[in-house]
Amino acid sequence: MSNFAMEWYLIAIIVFTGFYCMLASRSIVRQLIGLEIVSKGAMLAVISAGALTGNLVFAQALVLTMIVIEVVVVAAGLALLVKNFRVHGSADIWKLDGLKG
Amino acid sequence: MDKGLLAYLLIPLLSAVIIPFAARNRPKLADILANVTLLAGLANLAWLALRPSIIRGEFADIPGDGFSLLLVAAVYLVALCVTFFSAWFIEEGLPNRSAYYSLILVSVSAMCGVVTTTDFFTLYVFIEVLAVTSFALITTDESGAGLEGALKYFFLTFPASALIIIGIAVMLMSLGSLSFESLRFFMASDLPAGPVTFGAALMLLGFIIKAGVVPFHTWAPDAYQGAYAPVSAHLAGIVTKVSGVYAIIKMATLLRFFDGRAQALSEMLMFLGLLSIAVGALAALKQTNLKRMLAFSSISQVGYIVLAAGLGTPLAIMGAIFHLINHATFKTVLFLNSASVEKSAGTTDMDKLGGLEHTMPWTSWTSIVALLSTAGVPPLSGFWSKLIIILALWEAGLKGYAVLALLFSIVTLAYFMMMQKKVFFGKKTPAAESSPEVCAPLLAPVVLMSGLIVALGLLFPYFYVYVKMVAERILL
Amino acid sequence: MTTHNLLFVLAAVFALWAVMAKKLLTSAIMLALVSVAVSLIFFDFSAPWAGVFELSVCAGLITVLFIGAVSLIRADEDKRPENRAFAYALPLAAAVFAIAAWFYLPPFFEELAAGRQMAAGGGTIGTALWGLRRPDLLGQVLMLAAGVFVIKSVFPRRTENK
Amino acid sequence: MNLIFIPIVLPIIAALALLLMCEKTKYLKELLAIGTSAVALLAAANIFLLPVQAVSYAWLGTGITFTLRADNLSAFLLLAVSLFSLAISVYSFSNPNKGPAKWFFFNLLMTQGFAAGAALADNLLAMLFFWEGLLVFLYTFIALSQTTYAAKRTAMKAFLINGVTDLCLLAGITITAYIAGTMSMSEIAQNKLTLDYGWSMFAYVLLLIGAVSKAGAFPFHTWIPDAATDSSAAFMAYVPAAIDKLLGIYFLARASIYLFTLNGTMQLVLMTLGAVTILVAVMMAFVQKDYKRLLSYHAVSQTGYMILGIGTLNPIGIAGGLFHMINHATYKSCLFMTAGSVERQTGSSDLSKLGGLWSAMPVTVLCFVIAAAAISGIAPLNGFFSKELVYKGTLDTGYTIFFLAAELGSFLTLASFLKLGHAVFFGERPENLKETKEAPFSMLLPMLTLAGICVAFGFGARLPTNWFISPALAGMNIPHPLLSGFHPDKLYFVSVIVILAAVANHMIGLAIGGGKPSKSSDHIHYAPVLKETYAMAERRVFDLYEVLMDRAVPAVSLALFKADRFFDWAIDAAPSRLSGFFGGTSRRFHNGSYPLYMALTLACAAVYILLAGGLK
Repeated sequence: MSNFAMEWYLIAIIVFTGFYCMLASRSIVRQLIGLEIVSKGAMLAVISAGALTGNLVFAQALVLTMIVIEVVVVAAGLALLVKNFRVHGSADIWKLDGLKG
Repeated sequence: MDKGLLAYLLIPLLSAVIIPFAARNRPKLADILANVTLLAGLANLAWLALRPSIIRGEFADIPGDGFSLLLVAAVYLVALCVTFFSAWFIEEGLPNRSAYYSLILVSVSAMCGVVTTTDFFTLYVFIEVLAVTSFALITTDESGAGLEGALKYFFLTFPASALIIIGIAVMLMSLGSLSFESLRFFMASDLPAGPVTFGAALMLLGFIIKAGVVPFHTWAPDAYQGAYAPVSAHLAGIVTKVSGVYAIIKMATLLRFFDGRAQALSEMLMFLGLLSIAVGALAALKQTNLKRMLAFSSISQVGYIVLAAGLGTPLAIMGAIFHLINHATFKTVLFLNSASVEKSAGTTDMDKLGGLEHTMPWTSWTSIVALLSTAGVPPLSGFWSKLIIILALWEAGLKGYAVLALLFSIVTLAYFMMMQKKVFFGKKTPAAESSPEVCAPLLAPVVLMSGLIVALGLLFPYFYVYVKMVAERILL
Repeated sequence: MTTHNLLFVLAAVFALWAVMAKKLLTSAIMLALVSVAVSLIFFDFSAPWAGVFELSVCAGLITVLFIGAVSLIRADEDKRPENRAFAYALPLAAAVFAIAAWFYLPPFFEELAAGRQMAAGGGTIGTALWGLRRPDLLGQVLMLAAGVFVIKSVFPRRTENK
Repeated sequence: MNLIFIPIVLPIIAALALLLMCEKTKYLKELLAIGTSAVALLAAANIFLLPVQAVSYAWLGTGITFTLRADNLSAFLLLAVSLFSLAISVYSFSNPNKGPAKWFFFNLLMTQGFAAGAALADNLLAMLFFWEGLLVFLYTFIALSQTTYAAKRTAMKAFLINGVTDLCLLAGITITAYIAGTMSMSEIAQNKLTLDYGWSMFAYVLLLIGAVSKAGAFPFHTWIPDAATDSSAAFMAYVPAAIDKLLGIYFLARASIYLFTLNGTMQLVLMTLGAVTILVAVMMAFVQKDYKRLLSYHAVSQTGYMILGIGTLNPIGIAGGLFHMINHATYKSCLFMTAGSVERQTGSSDLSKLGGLWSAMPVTVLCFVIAAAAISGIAPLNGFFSKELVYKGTLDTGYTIFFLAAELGSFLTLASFLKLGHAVFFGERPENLKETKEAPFSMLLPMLTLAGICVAFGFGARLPTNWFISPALAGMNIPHPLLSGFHPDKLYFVSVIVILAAVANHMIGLAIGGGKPSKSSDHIHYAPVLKETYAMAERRVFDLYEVLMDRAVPAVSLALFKADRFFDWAIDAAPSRLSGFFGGTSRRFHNGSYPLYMALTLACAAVYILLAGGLK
């Protein structure tokens, strides 16, 4: 097996772990942690792809932008979390089932 | 990035940054600044595209591919309607008033970025900006439902971002570039397409999730229903359309679905489109909440666009573009009307409403125009776009798809008629007794949009020329 | 080479730990460790800029944000503990996935790698960002503005209300 | 404007003008109708005297030409239609029993216009148009003549019977036009169709059904007696007695002589139909106790002679059939007019309540006697000559049995008129009729005119045959001397025997009925086998329409109701059930649960990626 395939195989496991977290945990904090893990996997994929094709500089440029985005997204998520905690008194996303039908 | 349209991105951003400072002591200034910015942009656009010489020349002198310009116009139009409506809708004491307008303007700039960019990664960046602003906009009124909608929107569409990034990684590796043009040239060449289409498929899946296509639609009803009333019009009318549906159409043209090198992808997309049409329409039949019903209807209408994009022939792309614009007009009207009803009667529960046509005639009649257009009744604009889509399906030999699309168009009419009956016709309920017509400024955007629906339907030949030009340019 | 793969495995293990940890604070710290591992991978790839940013922003700033949020909602966590069964099932699920993927994914990735397009590469990160990715910078600006307004909108000043 | 349009367009315009008139205008409507009819009659006479002419317009593009063509037969018919229209218009001038004057004259003029159109049309489709128009006005004529429910019911009965047979006619015309390749009757006549081909046989039978049902032959006659009791005498005198006979027999002659070349089988069919119509109707007529109803059965019965005459397929028989057609219209109209007069003056048409009116109404009696003698075929009157021609034609075919049947019909006709005349005008006058006066002049004038025509066509039988019948049948080599003039041959003596037998029968009936003329038919009415048959006929067992309405229609309507329920279910209940099911499922699914949504999203994404990756 080539190095690249091994890397992406492990990335797939990391991404799987992140999605499992988002699927199985009730706490919004853990949801965000799962989200972070998936993002890390995605970043690794970009860098790995850049390294494979000798395009590492370009890939780094992308990853820098992605990190900025990630920070803002996580900040927004945490803001929503805190606000939800203030309004609903809990950080349990499974309890949010007021909108249905 | 199309430099000619860059100003449409930068000026709202500038305005958004100015608003908090300018409106620190005068909250009304925020309304005025936002509206003036958008109005100026719209006037500029009208000058660009609707000069008599341009119309006479069959729009050949439009800068860029025309599609961007059209969508920028739609973005500005819907955003202007929403901000104008909001200016009279927002309660006086709302603490985040200036942030609200700033966010709308930032989302406008992000949408302009989305529709003018020529690079997948930049597209992703702007879509993320748009998503982040939407989360905050949904929770503007700090209600529990708004938070719930925002959180579900946040987490259920996150897989889309991850998938787009992984798709970009694959694309970077197997295509060597992320620009639209390189993908277009690659698809036109004879090189083996496997890895590139896989990368494109991952990105496409991301856009499908962002567009709220069944079975990835679950966030959409909750977000639309929970959102602050004018925001749901903004969201359903243009935001999710630009962040998801626009990108799907773009991908369909770049992957050249019409020449069959990405056949499997095209078929999957069409299947999802039809599924979306069916599930959205059937789910809308039994809704009791007006906004939720409109949300399901929106899912169903997105299905038509996705179906046409998946087909990918020039005629189908024309239909998809036209339906995208039409969807922006009629969904805006319907959601803004639901906001008016909410403001006037205090609820959007259809079981509690009834007989509003007597007290709110304008709202009732504009709703009728919009819903008839949605259901595809001639001569309103929705009829033409659905007609083009169904014709394209028929011509491509997909008669089953065409018949089903037509059938669910009838179901659309059915659930909208039920909606109209429950909310506006029939006997007055206690909630309707004490609900006067909303004030004229709240009606102005709705009436403008209804007029646009009728005008687009009646002036269809002109519009057809434009859309034809767009389809020719983007399918080159 | 072995170090390289080991770092990947390390990141995966930290990720599993972050998900399985009982306390949210542990999770947040484990997430920071994942970030550290990832930045080490970046360095190993000889992508120093990405590594530096990852280390400073993700392992630093985001962890701080997380820990702040966790401390805000700690009361809730103690009141309503989560169902741990899902967490304990994770290693099993990950193992099942890993074994199943072992037969399917690597050949597929080999195929992807076979179809790669080599790029010219070269240049510095600065020229790449400014020369090739200028619209992204605009996007970043927009993103930061959006972040500011989001925070401003979600946590408005309520001077007149109170 | 061509002269040929006047008989068609003028009455229709006048009828529409009538609708605009105020209900209260006195005599204006009547005078307008009379004037219109008179002008139409003049135009018809003019057309008749001029050589054959035609106008034609392309209709519906070039596919169909709308042609009116006044050949000898059509012109003759047009003249008759116009004449009777004028007579009835005059007769109705002061008749109060005709229903609302506005609607009566509207219907009359419309019927006249459409009948003239049907007579003149050369194109089969144009003829069908006028023919169907008549159907509409037949309904309104009956339905508006009285305000009773029975009038509506009878109108519906007439409408349905004629509507169904008109559909047969439509089908027949379609097939004929398809076979012939043209819609023009004059073009088909150039190259007549034969019946040796299955479809053409079928087409002819369909045309036959349409024609004889218009003429009111068995078994399509059942609405006529009902109309006699539920409608006015003027309507009876106009439509069933005159217009329908004229048009039906006209088209029968058209189809049988001009359009098709018939064979022996069809000859037998026609003659059987004629004989059965004669006998069945006259048997029913004989036992009737109502003036108008009795006459109406005779109107059916006499149709049998015409069909029999045309069915013989030899020139004499056909000439006799057509001659009988015009004669019948004359005396039957006259008889219905006398019925109307008696009804107007006494207020009743029940035989048992009338009697001895001869001294009170001498002119009416005179007309009645002449017309009754004519219908019974008594020697010097017109009915004798036409019947004689029919008999002669029948004998020439060699089927003596039809001759005997016709003579039996003649016998019963005379017997029933003896009964009728005796019961109404002779014998003892009831107490309440002592004050009865003669009818007004406007009613007597048309009666006298028609009675005069009866006499004139009798003594001068040469005139009608030479003027009307021979030109209409030009090209058939009719032996002129045979047609006109009085022949004291064996047929004459047979008729004398029939007269004597009928008188004897009347005496026997009077003796058995205890001297009451209205009961003079009871000895046949209550004869062993006939009694049950009559009883069944009274219960309308033989009335195809009533049987269908009683038996078939409820069953069919039940079946249709079930089918309708099914369709209702299929387009109403089923979709709502279905939408309820889907909507309910969707509502149960969209339960707001985040893990469910997330699981769906991730699972579907996984499936999508596997499909997109190609599932190696």
